[in-house]
Amino acid sequence: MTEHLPALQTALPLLAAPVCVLLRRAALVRVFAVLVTWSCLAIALSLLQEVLGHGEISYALGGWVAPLGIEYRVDILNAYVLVLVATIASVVIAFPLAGRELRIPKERFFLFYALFLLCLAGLLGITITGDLFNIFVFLEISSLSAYALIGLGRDRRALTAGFSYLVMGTIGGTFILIGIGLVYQMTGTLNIVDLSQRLPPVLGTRTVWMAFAFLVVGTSIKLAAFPLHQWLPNAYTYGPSVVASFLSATATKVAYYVLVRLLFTVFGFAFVFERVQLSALLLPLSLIAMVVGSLAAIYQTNIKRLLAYSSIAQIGYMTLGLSLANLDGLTGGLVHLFNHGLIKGGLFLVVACALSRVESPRIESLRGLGKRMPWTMAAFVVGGLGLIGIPGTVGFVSKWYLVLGALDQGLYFVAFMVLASSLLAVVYVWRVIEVMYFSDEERAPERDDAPLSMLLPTWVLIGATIYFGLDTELTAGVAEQAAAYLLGGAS
Amino acid sequence: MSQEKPSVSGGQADGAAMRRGLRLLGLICAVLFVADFFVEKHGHHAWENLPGAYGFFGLLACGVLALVASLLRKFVERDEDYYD
Amino acid sequence: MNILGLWNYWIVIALMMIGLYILIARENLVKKVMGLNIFQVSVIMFWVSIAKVRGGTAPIVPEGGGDVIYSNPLPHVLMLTAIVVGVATTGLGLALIVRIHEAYGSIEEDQVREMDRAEE
Amino acid sequence: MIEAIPPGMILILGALILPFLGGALQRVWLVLLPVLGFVQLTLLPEGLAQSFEFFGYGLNPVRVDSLSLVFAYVFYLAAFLSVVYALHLRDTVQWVSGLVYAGSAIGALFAGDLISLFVYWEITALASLFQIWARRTEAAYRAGLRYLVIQVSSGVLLLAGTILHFADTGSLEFGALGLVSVGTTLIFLAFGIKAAFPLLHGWLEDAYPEATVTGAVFLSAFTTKLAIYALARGFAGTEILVPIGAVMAAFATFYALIENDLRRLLAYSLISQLGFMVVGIGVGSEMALNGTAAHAFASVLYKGLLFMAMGAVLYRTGTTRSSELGGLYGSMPWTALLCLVGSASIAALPLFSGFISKSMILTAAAENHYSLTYTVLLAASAGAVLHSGIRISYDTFFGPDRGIRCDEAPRNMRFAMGGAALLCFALGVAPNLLYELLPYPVNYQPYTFSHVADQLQLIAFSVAAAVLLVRLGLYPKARSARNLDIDWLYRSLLPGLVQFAGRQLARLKSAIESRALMGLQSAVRYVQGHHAPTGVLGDPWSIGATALWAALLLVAYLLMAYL
Repeated sequence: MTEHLPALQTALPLLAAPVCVLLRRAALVRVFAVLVTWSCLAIALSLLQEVLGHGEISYALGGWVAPLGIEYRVDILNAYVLVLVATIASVVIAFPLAGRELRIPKERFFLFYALFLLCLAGLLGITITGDLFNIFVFLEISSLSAYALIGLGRDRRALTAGFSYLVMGTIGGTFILIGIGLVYQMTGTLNIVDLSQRLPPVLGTRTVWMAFAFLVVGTSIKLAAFPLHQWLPNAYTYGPSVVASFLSATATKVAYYVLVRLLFTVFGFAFVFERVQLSALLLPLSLIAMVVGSLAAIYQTNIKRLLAYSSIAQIGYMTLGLSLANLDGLTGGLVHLFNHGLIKGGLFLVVACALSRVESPRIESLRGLGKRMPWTMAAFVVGGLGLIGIPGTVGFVSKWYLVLGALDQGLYFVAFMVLASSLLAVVYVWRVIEVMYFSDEERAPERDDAPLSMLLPTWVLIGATIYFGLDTELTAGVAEQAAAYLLGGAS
Repeated sequence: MSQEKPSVSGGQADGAAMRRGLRLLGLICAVLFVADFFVEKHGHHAWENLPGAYGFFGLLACGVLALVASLLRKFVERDEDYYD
Repeated sequence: MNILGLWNYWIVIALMMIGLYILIARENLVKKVMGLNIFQVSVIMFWVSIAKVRGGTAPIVPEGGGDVIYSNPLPHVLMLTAIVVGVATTGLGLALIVRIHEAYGSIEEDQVREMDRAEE
Repeated sequence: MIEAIPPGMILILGALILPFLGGALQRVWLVLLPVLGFVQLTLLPEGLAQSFEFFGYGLNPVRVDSLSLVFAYVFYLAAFLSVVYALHLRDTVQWVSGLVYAGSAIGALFAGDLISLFVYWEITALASLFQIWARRTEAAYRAGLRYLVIQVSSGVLLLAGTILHFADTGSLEFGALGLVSVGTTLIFLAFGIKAAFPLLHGWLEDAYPEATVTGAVFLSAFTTKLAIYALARGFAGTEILVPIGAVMAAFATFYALIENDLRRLLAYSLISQLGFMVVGIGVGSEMALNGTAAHAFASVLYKGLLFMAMGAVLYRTGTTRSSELGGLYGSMPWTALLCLVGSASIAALPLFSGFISKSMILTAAAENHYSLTYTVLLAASAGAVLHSGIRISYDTFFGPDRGIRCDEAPRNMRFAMGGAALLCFALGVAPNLLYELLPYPVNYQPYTFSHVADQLQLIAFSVAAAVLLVRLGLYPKARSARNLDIDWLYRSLLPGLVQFAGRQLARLKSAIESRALMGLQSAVRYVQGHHAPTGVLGDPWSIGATALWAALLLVAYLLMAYL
């Protein structure tokens, strides 16, 4: 049984999705979906343990051996991402659905769970597979269900947001498909490990350069890297908060994983950073993303939109880590992948909690909530501190590595920008806190916090941001191993 | 600038008590100055060993400080609600 | 090989540019979906065309084998999946457009954005 | 057991319980906390060190040595007196933030590594902010924001410096640093901001007078002395500090002489006193560092006393403008008397605390041949007699009667002022109480015949000079005005520049529009409104625009590949 864990990792949620549609009863479906997701988490954790203990796992799907068959390959990097995705999914799925945020009635909630499981299957599949075309397929599975999930938002703008996401996501996916085709044309293989051996002799050809450009731009769209992030703000703003929580914590992170995988495993460090000099373009774009995203967040009037723009800035941090192309930088990027997933997932759940009590996600409508919903808002404060990067939270750990990475390259300006954009984060987090705690309310509001069933998942994520801020063994430790593994002897 | 007020000892506040106080101050200064001739000095600078050096230094310093401060005021003084 | 010898690429590129151009320049959401389709089709054609081996035949092994050159079957198979993805995307896109039309009474992107702005 | 709690934590954690207590219990707890903390401090074994691992780096949040201890003692005294002084309030926010502020400042004194120091450093910044905001006026709110920005910048500089320093040396220890690298220079600047170095001092005279009655008392004790401690620890003997300190002592005296708001006058006087300490650190000899510590100790007490007295006046009369006060002696005799003790201390009158500490720094400067500095400091001492010795007391309590009649300060305020005054006097009479706490063995006797005679002369003649100057009309008269200082840069010049730039941009925009240069025009629009929800970068673009960007980026990557 245990040797089939890699296959189960994606097969379980994939098969469970149609079952949800058959079960139909909302309560029943919810329990079922929770169980399935938690099993996925158990599988992911045991895979990580296996990898940490015994090294890489290679699993030939259907018994067809690579490179002809599809190989599932788990190494330390994707085991780590699998754990993140499964963790976030496990927490989010346990969060009670709020009728007022969804456009479907309660008796059709099973559709939400079916979509959610499909999306999860896609994300886990992208991460675990060792086959490029398989990545594309899973990417489309997760993306299609994500478009639909966004479209479930009650606001009619959720529809246009979902549609924009669909068009842009498809452009991205198609770019990736072209890239894969070009690579296949040159090497005749789709297996990642096989590719990494067959590609080096033909790296000089224009076809490979083309493939590289298409793949990077394609994944950049999925990743919402500046300036291709335009689908993200509206999608997260008008989609249901729970969906925003899940997607912000996983979808962009998995895309980041794909980018890392492509750059370091498929094309290789020497090609990407020495011949193409990717950093020359990616580094400035990352810096701009950090500043522009944070600035835009400052001016937003809608808290979900604020968080969405903050995500763009944080994605900038991750790509920055990548473009620094050294051990500390890449560790910072990878560790931020995990840390930002926790923070942003938690913060969107906070918004979901808040929206169970107030009508609108506009920041003004949070006025005085600090007294009315103390636990919810305390969670926001803790998560916000994480975004800023106060020592003791996960945000600090990521930024620490990024700054070290920048200093290691002698890029003092970049290190400065990382710190400066933290200051911007102070401003946008403070804006919300000010409204929540320091607004003059005529009457002291009744205490009316979100139910425990909502607070518990929220605090699991928010608590984790503190826990992993202090105990960095699992996150930074594993990320550093993964970074060292990716860089190989390159740096 | 709106109202002005004589500080430290305005003319109109010169009561008998004030006059007595000032006379006492004068007396103290005189006594200290005279006494200084009989105190053994071991200052770090030569001028410190002169009798009454600290007294005259105080007098001089206060004068210079007040003059420079008045000068500074010409440059930096604005209405009280300047920043509002 | 001269420039024209790569005519399959020229077709692919032309289609791709047409698709992208429609996406960029047309406001009508249905037309955007069509542009997207053309864009996807160009990629599918690209994959299929690179599978062609000069002088090759359909990859069906004749009875008893034989010394035959086949075209590469793998891209065709992969493109079946890609076509399915494309159909699903189109379906979802059109479904969203129907909903957008119900909610806004328009499927012109600029008009929809205008309405959204007014709501802010 | 009680030693295991990091110093200061008693105040911080205890303060967090405060909101849940009610009535008398709350007040008892409030007063009890500094006492408990003080008791814990006396139990701390010197040389104690606590450390723990923080993702691979050993941190050392508690390190006890004599330099930390002397500051910690006076911080606890100040916390106690401030709390008693604030006892009449009905404002839990001020109590909690005040205690957290004091606690984190004390915690910072024991931070053995730069990261722990940074954490405490930022907590002091945030907690102290509420001492200003709690005044709940628009002016206080805005002054608080400016204060916050500068304090947080100090923290950011400290963090940046720490990281660079760590990259250089691989060590996070907070010991002697010296101006040796970019990293330590940044740390130096971070300390310098809080120590109110010239040009970095704007926040102090800007924010302290805007604080609440009790807030100014809290503020006067901790932030700047913490910076002095940090400088003494990290940069003792750094020569550049001598001129910096001398300039501080001098220019602040000028400003103090012409200031009308008496709490702002005290803020300047505080900067001037800090100048003495900075000189002491710069001189760096054992005597100088002892003097710095001693003077910090004494100045926390007498400066706190003066701020308390002015706070009491503000509390009762609603103003501290010199031009509106006078003749309050009849209404507030106790406050007047205790204020005189503070004035005597700052004027360094023999038998009061300033006399036994200030002269240590002066002597050290002279012994190390800083003659010019010595002269400047001496002049600043004479100036202190003028502005803090005479003017504060005279203008408020004894000057021409303005007809203000009010009650004496509340009992708790009188009690706190009495305590501070008693300490000022006790230190002056029995300097050995303080000398035994100092980091180095003290070989100094303030009560020599010549020293007392010199000091008495200086004071008496300064007073006489004041009288003469007034008679001659040369003394800067008190009048309602605002004196510009460095904060003008960011309160007036910067907003002005931004406005100017905005106007220029707008003009540029119209000029360009008229020429119909589409590209440039959109660039200007881009710069202008870009990030707002209606702006280009704050509002998602249409699908087409993003698709275009994707294509452009693709071209960029392709070009990179071919180039």
